[in-house]
Amino acid sequence: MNTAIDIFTVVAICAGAAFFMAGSVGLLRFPDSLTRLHALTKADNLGLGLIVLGLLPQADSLLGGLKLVAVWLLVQLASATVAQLIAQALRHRGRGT
Amino acid sequence: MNFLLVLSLVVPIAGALLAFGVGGRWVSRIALATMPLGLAIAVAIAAGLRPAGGSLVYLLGGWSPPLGVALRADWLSALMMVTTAVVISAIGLFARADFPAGMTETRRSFAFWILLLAVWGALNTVFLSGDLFTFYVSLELLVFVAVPLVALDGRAETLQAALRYLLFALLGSVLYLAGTGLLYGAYGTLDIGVLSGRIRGEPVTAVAVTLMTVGLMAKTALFPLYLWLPAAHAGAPAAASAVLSALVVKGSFFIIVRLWFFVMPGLAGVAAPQLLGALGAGAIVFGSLLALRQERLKLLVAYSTVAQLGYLFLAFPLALDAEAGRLIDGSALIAGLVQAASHATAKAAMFMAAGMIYVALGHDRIAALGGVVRTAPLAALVFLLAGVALIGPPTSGVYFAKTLFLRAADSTHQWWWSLVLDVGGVLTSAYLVMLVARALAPADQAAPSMAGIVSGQQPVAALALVLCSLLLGLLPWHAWLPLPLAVTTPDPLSLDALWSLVWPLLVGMALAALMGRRQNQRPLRMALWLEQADHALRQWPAAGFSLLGLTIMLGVALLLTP
Amino acid sequence: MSTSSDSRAGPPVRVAVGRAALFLAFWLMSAGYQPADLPVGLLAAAAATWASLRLLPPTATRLRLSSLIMFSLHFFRQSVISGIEVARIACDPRLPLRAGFVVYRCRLRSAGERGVFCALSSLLPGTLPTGTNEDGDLLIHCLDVTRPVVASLTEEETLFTRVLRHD
Amino acid sequence: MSAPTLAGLTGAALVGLGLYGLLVHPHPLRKLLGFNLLGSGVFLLFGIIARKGAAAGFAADPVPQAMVITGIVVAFCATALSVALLLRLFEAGGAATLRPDVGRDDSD
Amino acid sequence: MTEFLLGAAGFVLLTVAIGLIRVLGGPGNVDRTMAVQLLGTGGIAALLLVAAATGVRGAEDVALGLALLAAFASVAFVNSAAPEDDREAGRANE
Amino acid sequence: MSVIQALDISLAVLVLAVAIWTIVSRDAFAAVVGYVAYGLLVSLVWVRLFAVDVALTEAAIGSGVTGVLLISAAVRLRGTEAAVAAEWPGAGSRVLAAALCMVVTAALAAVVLTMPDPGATLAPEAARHLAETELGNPVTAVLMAFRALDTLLEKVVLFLAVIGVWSLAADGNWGGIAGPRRATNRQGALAFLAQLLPPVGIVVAIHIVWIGANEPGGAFQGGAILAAMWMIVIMARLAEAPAIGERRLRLALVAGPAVFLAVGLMGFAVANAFLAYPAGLAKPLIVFVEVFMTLSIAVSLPMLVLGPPDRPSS
Repeated sequence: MNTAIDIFTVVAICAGAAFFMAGSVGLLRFPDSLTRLHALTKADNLGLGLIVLGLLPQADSLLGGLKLVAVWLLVQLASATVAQLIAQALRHRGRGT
Repeated sequence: MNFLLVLSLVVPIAGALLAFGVGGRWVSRIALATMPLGLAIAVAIAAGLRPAGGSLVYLLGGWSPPLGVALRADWLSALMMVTTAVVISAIGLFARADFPAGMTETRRSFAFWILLLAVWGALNTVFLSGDLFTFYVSLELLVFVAVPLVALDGRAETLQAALRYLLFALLGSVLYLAGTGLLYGAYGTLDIGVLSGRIRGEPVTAVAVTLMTVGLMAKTALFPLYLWLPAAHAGAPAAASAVLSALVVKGSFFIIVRLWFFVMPGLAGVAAPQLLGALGAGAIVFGSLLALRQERLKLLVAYSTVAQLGYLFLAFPLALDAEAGRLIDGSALIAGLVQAASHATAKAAMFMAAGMIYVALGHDRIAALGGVVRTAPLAALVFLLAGVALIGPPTSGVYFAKTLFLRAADSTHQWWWSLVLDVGGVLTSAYLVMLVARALAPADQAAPSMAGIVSGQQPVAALALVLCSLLLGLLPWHAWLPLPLAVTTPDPLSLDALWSLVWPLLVGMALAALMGRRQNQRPLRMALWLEQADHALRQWPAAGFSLLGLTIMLGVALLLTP
Repeated sequence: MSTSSDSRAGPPVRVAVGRAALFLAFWLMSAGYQPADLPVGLLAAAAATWASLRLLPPTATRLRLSSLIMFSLHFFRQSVISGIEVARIACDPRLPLRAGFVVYRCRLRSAGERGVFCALSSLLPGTLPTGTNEDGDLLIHCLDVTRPVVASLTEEETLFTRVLRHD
Repeated sequence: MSAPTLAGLTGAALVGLGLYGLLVHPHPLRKLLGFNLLGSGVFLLFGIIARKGAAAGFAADPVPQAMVITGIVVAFCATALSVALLLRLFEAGGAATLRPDVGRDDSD
Repeated sequence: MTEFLLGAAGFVLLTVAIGLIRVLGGPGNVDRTMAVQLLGTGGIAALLLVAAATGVRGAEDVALGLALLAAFASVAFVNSAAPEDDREAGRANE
Repeated sequence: MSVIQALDISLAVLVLAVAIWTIVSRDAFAAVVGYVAYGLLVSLVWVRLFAVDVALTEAAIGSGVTGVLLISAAVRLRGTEAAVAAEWPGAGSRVLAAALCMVVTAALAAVVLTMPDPGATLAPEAARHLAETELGNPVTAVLMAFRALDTLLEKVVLFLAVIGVWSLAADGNWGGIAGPRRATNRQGALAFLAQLLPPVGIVVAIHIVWIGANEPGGAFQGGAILAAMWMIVIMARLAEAPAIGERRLRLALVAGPAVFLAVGLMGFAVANAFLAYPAGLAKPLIVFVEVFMTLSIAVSLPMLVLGPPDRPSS
């Protein structure tokens, strides 16, 4: 049972880390700011989500695990907003204002 | 009795909080009402010291050090607290006209009165604290009071002066904090009493004390780290300048004294106190000569502060007992603190006088001071008396301090410091003589139309302070301070005493004629060179190098101490 | 801020209770459950509800729970799929980017609903709302304009509209 | 090398770095950043002291930690006051320079 | 397991560092603002992993705090860099 | 080398790299962003040092609120860097300065390396007296009981900083308002965030203040989060900052230090010492004081960030 849980954790966290890497690769390779913004906000969010998912079974209690979910939800809200704000700012800049 | 220690911090701070909460016209009323109370507390502590055996201790929250924080009062605290209370009360009286309680709340009055109370609380914390970290917090309190005071007028140049001051003072605080941390890490306590029992001459102590001392020197504006002082002190409103020059810089000086004399008296070695004394000597000579070269009265007074701060640091080499290898908190230290008290009262009065002259003439250009004796006779008189008090006639605190210094130089065989003291006296006389000459000159223009009217209370407040400074030497110090019996106050009317007053004046006159700014004459090459050096030292790069260089010199001096 | 809520007779109690329950749940999530702490949790929920009602005055919109679950499932599935998509593009040696803007005519009219929808679609990989154009249509930036972006957005909007119920 | 020692060395390096920034950079805002780095380095020195003082069941000595918290608050206040002054100086004088005698009003 | 979690934390930090190099370089301030966002998400991930590995009590609260403030810096940037016409519009509305 | 050492080293390298970027980058804004990133990383370092209270403070203040302050300043000061370029000291001076700074660093590094392990500590003392404070978190016990004077004075520093910032106002704006005006339309992503996040932030902040008695957390960290939430609301133009002449604001600003002072003075009467708490009431009193301190902090920080009032109140 414990091994199964550990394997789940390892797999989920590895997947999460892979998304973080993909995000950074995107940041390096994508040609312009808007596309880089995609890489930044999407891949990293998914990465964090998977890491939280992997850590859930390692938490002491159910509520302890839910706290991690709360963290993830807040990051989601933040990056949803920031993505739009930065995209708008970029569009303004594109128009030369 | 001991609870008075707490009250001396709490009363001004509570006053500041209350004034802020109530606001409006009540701000100045609350501040003024706090003053007699604070003065009474300070006097009561000073009076209660001797019966209590020379020191009072209060354990905050009932927690004893090293875990808890203690307040301690001894003669140093009492001397500085009474001085502070007197100066603040006088400034309060003086400032009523400049910062009136109008029907509607105004920015300047609101800020000034609250800051005045806060500076009092902060200084009392400095004087009473027995804990290195509490020192840090109170140092920061002083910064947060002093900087808004500098910027109170809101002109671009005072804003800049305030920003320079803030950044440099913050640097000083952080260096001090770093040293505090290292001492805690090495000895597990921040309490001065406990620490002095544990501290040893290790490299970590040398590094910590170096950082702390240099940080505090930057805050005290000890030469050559004075880049912020002239503009800041000269740019503030008169009452604020008086606070800054008389009191705020003394706070950080006091902490250096606590650190060197009470935390590590046996670890100072020979070289480090000499270095501090040398910086003091440099301040005296450099600051005074530059005061001679100023065109504005307030700047002259500010440079005079740079010079006068130098005297305080002569206490370090002169207090060193070479045989015992430790700093003795005896007559040399007393001299340093009495000098601080005399300077506080005289300099506050001097800034007040400069402020009144500015109001009366509509400017403070030294070249155009002619006729001030008629336009603002009282202000001119106060200025003259304050200058005399700084030179030190036989009844004054400065004279008393100088006598103690000279005796200490004699008994420790360090003749060169007596030379510095004499030179300092001559230079101080020189700029006073120059000012008197200007003031007595006939007015070269019709009475200026911009002139304002000086309120009646203001000269009274300033005069009271000057008299304090002039008569400080007559106080029965022996009854109160741990002075060796051999030291006696000299007879103020003896021929020796008179001569010691007259000869610096005579030499000063000659020097004033030589060095001062004269119309239609080419300045001396040395004067120009001085001004260039001053200009460089007031820039960040040179000040930065001085700071780093001093850190390394002091560090080496302390590390090499056996 | 008070003006907008003053015009109403008072916030509907149901909304307040619903939000308070949500905030209490969040308290339990972040603080854990300890009976002694519960009064503080209730206080926190009350304070949060007060702030929430001032910042976001209740509207007549209600949520349908069953549709919300449906939508969430769709949303998570979609975000994983498109997350992989972004990752694939980033790591593909040929970098198959065909980035560009797509104009999307949003049927949601209320500002709040639109905000939620924009936030959700900005979380979905591949699409990024960058504001509105002169006609009030959403300008969506896409990593790959050749994909059926508008169609999938329409589907999401439909699912999203089902969650909302207007009284 | 243990984590506290490493943090301490980082702190020492930050002190030097911050000192350099504060003393050499001419722009006040950059000086302020230097000050913040300097302060942060000093706090990290407190951090290693706290961690090396772990005892009595505490993972770190609470006294230095409390001092750091106080220090962070004070550093923030200082930063806020500096920024306010700097912005006012910029508004009033049109420049953000610390060099004295620039734009000085020599008449009355 | 501890070693694995720490390794994962290190890996996430490393990838974040790589991304940081890219966005801090600009070209514009908007790009640089992304760096904060990048480090917000990655830092929280690393923090959670380290906390789970070393068992530091209360680290989740730090993560919660960071998550709450994750958008803060970007909001400040957008707010202060908002074009002047926006402010004028605000004034006209009064 | 173990994994954790590798992690610590890479964290230290990253912290230093971002710090160096902050100092050397040409552009002030880039430097500021570097500093915000630095603050985030440093709070990770604090977690590694098992100083979670500090990590929370650093996260909220060091990178959060300071970040906002500096970013706004950098945007407003854009273009002023070229003007001071002439004030750079010459290359020789810079090298010399760097060398001198390195001497300071070397001295500190030597001290760090020779520091005994385990070092001097007051942890056993604190542990012995912790029960008397009725708290579980030793850091809060130090802040609120053992070294309460410092905390009280620190709150006075905060209060004075607010006065200092306000005192920079133009005379005509005294009593007025700072910060952006309230907008009439509440649309856009920013308004969306400002409507959803603050209530959640309130819950978290209260949690952190409350838990601070026993676990990492406390008044300052909670107050800073509340302050951040309020600032988001102001920045999103959902509300205006209060006028500085407003009585309620003034009372909220002094509430923390004033209540602390009052409770401290009460100690004279009921516990035989200033800043002492009577047995059995220590924890409730400390929490009581913390509530007001949280309020003051939550109000002070936005006042500091918004700067002096720049328009009269209507």
